[in-house]
Amino acid sequence: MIISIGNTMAHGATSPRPDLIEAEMLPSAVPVQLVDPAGAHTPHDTYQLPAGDGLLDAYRKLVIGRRINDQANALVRQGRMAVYPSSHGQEACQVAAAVVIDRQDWLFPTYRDTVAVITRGVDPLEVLTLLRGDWHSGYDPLEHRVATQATPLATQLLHAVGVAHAAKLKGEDTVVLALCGDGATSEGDFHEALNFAAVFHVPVVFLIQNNEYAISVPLSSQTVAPSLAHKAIGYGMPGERVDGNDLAALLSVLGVAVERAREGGGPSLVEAHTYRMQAHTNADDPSRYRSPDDVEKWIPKDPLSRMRIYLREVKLLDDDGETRIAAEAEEMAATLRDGLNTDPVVDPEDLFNYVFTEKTSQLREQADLLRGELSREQPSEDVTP
Amino acid sequence: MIISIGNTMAHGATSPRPDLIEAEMLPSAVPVQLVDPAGAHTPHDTYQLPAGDGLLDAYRKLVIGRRINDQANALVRQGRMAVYPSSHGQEACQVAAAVVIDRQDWLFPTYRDTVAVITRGVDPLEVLTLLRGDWHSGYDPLEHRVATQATPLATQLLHAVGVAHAAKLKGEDTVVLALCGDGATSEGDFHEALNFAAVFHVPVVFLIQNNEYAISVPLSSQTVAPSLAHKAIGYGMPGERVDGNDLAALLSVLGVAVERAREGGGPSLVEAHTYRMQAHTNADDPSRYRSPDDVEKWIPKDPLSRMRIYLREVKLLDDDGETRIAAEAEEMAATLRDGLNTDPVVDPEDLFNYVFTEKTSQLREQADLLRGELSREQPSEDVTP
Amino acid sequence: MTDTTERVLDNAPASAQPQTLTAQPVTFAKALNAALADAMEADTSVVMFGEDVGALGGVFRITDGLTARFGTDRCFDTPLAEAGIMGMAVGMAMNGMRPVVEMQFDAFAYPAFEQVVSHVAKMPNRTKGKVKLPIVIRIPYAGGIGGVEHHCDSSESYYAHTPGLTVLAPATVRDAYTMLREAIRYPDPVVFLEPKKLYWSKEVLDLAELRETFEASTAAPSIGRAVVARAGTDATLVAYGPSVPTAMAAAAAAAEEGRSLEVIDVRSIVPFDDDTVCASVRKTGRAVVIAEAPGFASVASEIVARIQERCFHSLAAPVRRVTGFDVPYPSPKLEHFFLPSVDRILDTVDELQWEDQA
Amino acid sequence: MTDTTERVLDNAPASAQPQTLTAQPVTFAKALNAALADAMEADTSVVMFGEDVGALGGVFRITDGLTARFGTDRCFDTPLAEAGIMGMAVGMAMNGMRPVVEMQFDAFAYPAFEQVVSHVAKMPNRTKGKVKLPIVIRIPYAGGIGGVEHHCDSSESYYAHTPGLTVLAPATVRDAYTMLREAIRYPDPVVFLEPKKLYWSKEVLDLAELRETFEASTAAPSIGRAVVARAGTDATLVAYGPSVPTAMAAAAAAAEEGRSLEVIDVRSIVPFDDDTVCASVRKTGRAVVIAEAPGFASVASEIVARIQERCFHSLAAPVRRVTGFDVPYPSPKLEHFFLPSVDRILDTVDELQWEDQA
Ligand SMILES: Cc1ncc(C[n+]2csc(CCOP(=O)(O)OP(=O)(O)O)c2C)c(N)n1
Ligand SMILES: Cc1ncc(C[n+]2csc(CCOP(=O)(O)OP(=O)(O)O)c2C)c(N)n1
Ligand SMILES: [Mg+2]
Ligand SMILES: [Mg+2]
Repeated sequence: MIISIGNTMAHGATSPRPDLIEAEMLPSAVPVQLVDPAGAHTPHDTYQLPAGDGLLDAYRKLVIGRRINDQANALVRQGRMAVYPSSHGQEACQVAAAVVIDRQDWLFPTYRDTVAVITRGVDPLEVLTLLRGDWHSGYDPLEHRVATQATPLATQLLHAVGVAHAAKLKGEDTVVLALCGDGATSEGDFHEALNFAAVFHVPVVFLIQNNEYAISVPLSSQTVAPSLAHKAIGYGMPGERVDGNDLAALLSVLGVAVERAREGGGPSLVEAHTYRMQAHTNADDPSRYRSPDDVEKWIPKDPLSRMRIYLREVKLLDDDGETRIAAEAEEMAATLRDGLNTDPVVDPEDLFNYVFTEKTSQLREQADLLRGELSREQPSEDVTP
Repeated sequence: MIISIGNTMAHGATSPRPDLIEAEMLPSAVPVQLVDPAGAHTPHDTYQLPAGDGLLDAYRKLVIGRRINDQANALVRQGRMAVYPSSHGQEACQVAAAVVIDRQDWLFPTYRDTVAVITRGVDPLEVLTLLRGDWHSGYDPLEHRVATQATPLATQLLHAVGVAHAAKLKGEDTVVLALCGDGATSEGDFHEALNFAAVFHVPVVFLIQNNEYAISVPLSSQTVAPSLAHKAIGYGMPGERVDGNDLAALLSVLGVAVERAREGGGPSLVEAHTYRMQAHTNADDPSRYRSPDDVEKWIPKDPLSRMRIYLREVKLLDDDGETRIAAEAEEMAATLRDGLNTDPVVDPEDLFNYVFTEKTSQLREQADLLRGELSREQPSEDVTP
Repeated sequence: MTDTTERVLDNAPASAQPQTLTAQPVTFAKALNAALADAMEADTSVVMFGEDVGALGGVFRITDGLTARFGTDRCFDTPLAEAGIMGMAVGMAMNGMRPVVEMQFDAFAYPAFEQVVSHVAKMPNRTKGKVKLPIVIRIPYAGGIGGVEHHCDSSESYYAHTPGLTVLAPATVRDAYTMLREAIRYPDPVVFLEPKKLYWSKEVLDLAELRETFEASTAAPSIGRAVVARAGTDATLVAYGPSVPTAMAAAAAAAEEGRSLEVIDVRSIVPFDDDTVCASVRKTGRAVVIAEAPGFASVASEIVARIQERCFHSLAAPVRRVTGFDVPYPSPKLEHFFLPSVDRILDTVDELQWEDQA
Repeated sequence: MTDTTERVLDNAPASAQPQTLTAQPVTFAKALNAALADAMEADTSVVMFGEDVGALGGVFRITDGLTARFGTDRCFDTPLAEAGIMGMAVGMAMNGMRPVVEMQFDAFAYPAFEQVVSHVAKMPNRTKGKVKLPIVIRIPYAGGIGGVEHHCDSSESYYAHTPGLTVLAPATVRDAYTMLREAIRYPDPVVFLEPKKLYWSKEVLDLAELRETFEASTAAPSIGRAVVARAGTDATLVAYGPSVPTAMAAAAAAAEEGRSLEVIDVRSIVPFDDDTVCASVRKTGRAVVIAEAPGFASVASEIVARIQERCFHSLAAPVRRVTGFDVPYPSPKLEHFFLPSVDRILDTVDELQWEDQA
């Protein structure tokens, strides 16, 4: 993939050098890797290792991210959350997505990207409001420039394009990083989002976390394309593929894509090859569709271990550093535990407060009805049979 | 484009020869052409000229197709049809789509593909029922293996995949040729249809008639991809581009694609480069968005003239033949005129007869209401202000 | 189109059914699963597909075991695209199959809305019946399960408003089995709404007997027919799907207070059984319509409108509604304030002007 | 979010408007076009996009001249994808713009249904008002224009049933202008239904004066407010959008026969103006609700239900409906049998039990 892509693409029958255009947009033959599973640096023609301090800081966030996943899983088991879609094993994608963008940029996460949102700096308890079940979203998207975590698949990619297009019209220096899963690439909205982004030439980086499963459905039932990154050329944007368990490669590849977007080079598509190590959510039973052996194969490719080895190798990390990072991770876990072990106070009137800026007379009547019921009696816990 | 494509595509990180796979799926650098606008044969590495008699027969249909377009336009001007989306200039695509498939195959046309449907052998007057306005479709799709002409863009492509998948499950020898426009490629359903076709490896040939406009919107606002055929690789199917005004090239390229599908080689995508010479429909005013000059540039590329010159050159066509074909075309025009100059008899009860196999009690009541009204009085022609 | 009934009778070796032989507690989910299996056994043109319906057996396990038993040609996973699923179903039905598709949750059927409204609902009419679409769209439906956003919508009103769709919502385990089989055998497209919160409800049933009874007849006794789920004299509760058990509980509670409420289980939203509903209301003179969906412009509105149009002079009080509020479906911690409850139904019954008017 | 009203007042140089200065015949289409232009002039965050809205000016020419006047950043064509248009509008609104999007015809808004129902309608609620979505979804609406299939649907019930959407349907040229401007200034998403068959209807109006009146006030006088379009005493006709002129014609015809019908133009389907409708029905004691959409589970059902709930003791007869039949919208040659007609309305009024009951 050549890094700088012009604004205007030659068209159809008259394109003078289709071979060149193709070379620019097709992904590299194998996913970009900079640090291999054993923790060794594997040099690459196009992509450089990020600077050491940045890498160390990202590693710290990786460790905290893993701890968030583990703690959240535990809280679900304890009944403190309604559901948790774990990103265990995908933390490198989560962290990279959050750190490659700047304050003025936007992140568009899915339900699985809790770690990315927390890494971006949003209050963890506000983030978990959704999955705890007290409201549909707990943080202020505008304050953090982090959209609500999207459940309807691929729909958020279009919102990302809209935010970017508005930014472009307003002359803002804003890049939008939009996340989705491999399964979501099959949805019509994925197609429309990539096409809109390319046609309007807006600063969006689409990052597919290809974790090989959409609930129970493996990638091979989702697509027979050479790779998901090969979809990019069909929209006229560059596609790239990267080892999704290699934090260094992710930072580098996404960094280039974000830079291109920021400089007016338009959107691009990055496919990160990773793996969903755990169940889809706590409600899922993966034994029905994959064997523990399949999962085990990915353990050696874990994003944490390889980065830890590499950082120790190059002396950016020592025992002290590890202890400090572990303590920070424990602190985060404690925050989650403390916050979620307190029952949230919910106000039934909130049902009516935000549907419209001003309550309609219909909603006023309905709120009155509920208020009347509640004033007559404590609502029974078990109102439906 | 290499013609035989294996059933299973190597996947993601492990694909051994991505360059080979890419070469198989990317379209040729320029649209395939076999007869140039001046009527000269332009030899091609991969595609051969169809046999002479087939070409002559297709030319005959081309001339009749042009006559259908002209006559239908006239009938709209005379108020005998509600609307007509003309395919003037695109007749080579229309004819090729209809003749490359066999009796047991299926055709999925759009609103613009009236000529293709008639060429396929469906009664012209039944075809024009829709556009005349007496019912939403006039022919039996099952009898002719021609789907209803689709208006909601790209939706029919999924139906085509379904028909093909059922055929495959039933072990039928059936290929499905599905048509859409360049604009329709932007719809989510286009994406889902191509992906489903590829994943289920079904015998569908998708033919995009890229006539450079979607009503007023030019191709450049629709996509910035190198070509629409470049979308194919993102689904893991071969893409090809062809001169859409070159009947010979269309027959050859589509013939190969149909053959591949028939032999279990799976779906493919063909983009035909053509041009919408007339207004989108009679209701349109193209002067608002393109200049007559743009249109004029395409006159020399007309599909009829080049084929006529070529056929005369190679002595497949002479004055006699031309006269005979012209007479046939006039006959078709007369059929259209005669049929459409008679007012259709419509039965108001039909409103209720086909919503369900058996009328619900609700529909029986509503039918009674209308019957009562009609028995009390002739319905006034002007029932709404 | 081939005669389904005939096919059903031809190909149904009852002994091939690995299934309960005597009455035992059966869940709603199991009844649906059995109905699918029996339908696939009886008619080889029945195919089941959707997201995660293969190896996983569906997120609610309704398709559990179907792929293992019938193979991947008959029950299979699709790429993740609902319009794709629905559009493919249209094509497969055009080519002689009887597709049963699963939309994973109500709100995830919305991407298929154009396919449903513009094609599934209209194709038979458009072709004057030449192309029938015997498609069943199964939708795990409504709330009450503590699901997060987008997992608890009630979408029946969208479909019921769309001419050409038959819309069914069973409320009992027996109906779950029989109505799904009817739907699959039906010549027209059916939106089949499965109340999620009832998936784990149980009835003592003999599934084998149910199957035999169903297969011995060619009728569709539930489509277009409501049932009196509980007889009563003072007022009528009209409900369907997830609201039926709530209505039954309310009637039981009212009985303790000496008020006799009749409960109508609508079952078939389209076609709607005016006769059964009106007979009840003409008898009782009072009615409350109960549904989980927001009330505005809903099926509940329709039922109220129909009752007052047809039973006006029998009514002692306005027909009232207990429905979801006109707000987005709430988060788990708030949903019990939203859902029609026994108390809210009883309050509403109390307001039906039982005293003489001043 | 910024205060729109302020912005509107700040940036509106009335003299910059190339527009009629005195009263003259103005079409509904022209009024909408002027409203868009004035709104874009008044507030630079208003952007207009959709299919063919640029150079062509929209297939109905409602956006005629906007690109020429405001540039392609402010009014532009998108690729052909309705979910794309709607989803992009959501994002642009999140980032401070006020998108006005055009769906080319009712039925071509269905591909955007998931975006509308799951995001446009829910985002403000989901974020407790932190993210407002001041989006206007313009939909050329309903039939009566001899359009072929898919070009004449009436889709208001789908939207009205969806909590979080404000649904407006103007019926007069004056309302076309004022209500579109209100919708654009409104903080919440609005589905703005433009009756196709009224596009070429005319009223004598001074658009400049309308603009000044609108811009001088910050109120939204039409949203949530019905109007009495014609006063009467014997029965109430409740209508909106394309059915209002039909209702007016019916009232005029009834007057000749000595019957005085009041006509309510609902205008704002959500929020619904119970007060105006109920005041009328309490006065007349009889009501007919008129709408083009199929009646089942529709806005008309809702209006009937509300009237009988609230005005039960004032009613001398059941509330009746004249709506489209529960069939797919017919082809041009059949549509006049389907559409509510003056005769059908008058027949229905006649059935409102004017004689003493036996
Ligand atoms: C439109 C839509 N359809 C179905 C679902 C139900 N669903 C939730 S997650 C999921 C799988 C998504 O897979 P993928 O995109 O690969 O993301 P992952 O869960 O692996 O992160 C499905 C089918 C949904 N949320 N939205
Ligand atoms: C879903 C949908 N959106 C919008 C339309 C309105 N419409 C009809 S034809 C057309 C342009 C289609 O362009 P293209 O696909 O290039 O086909 P062409 O008309 O050029 O043959 C549009 C926008 C439609 N029919 N369906
Ligand atoms: Mg995945
Ligand atoms: Mg076109």
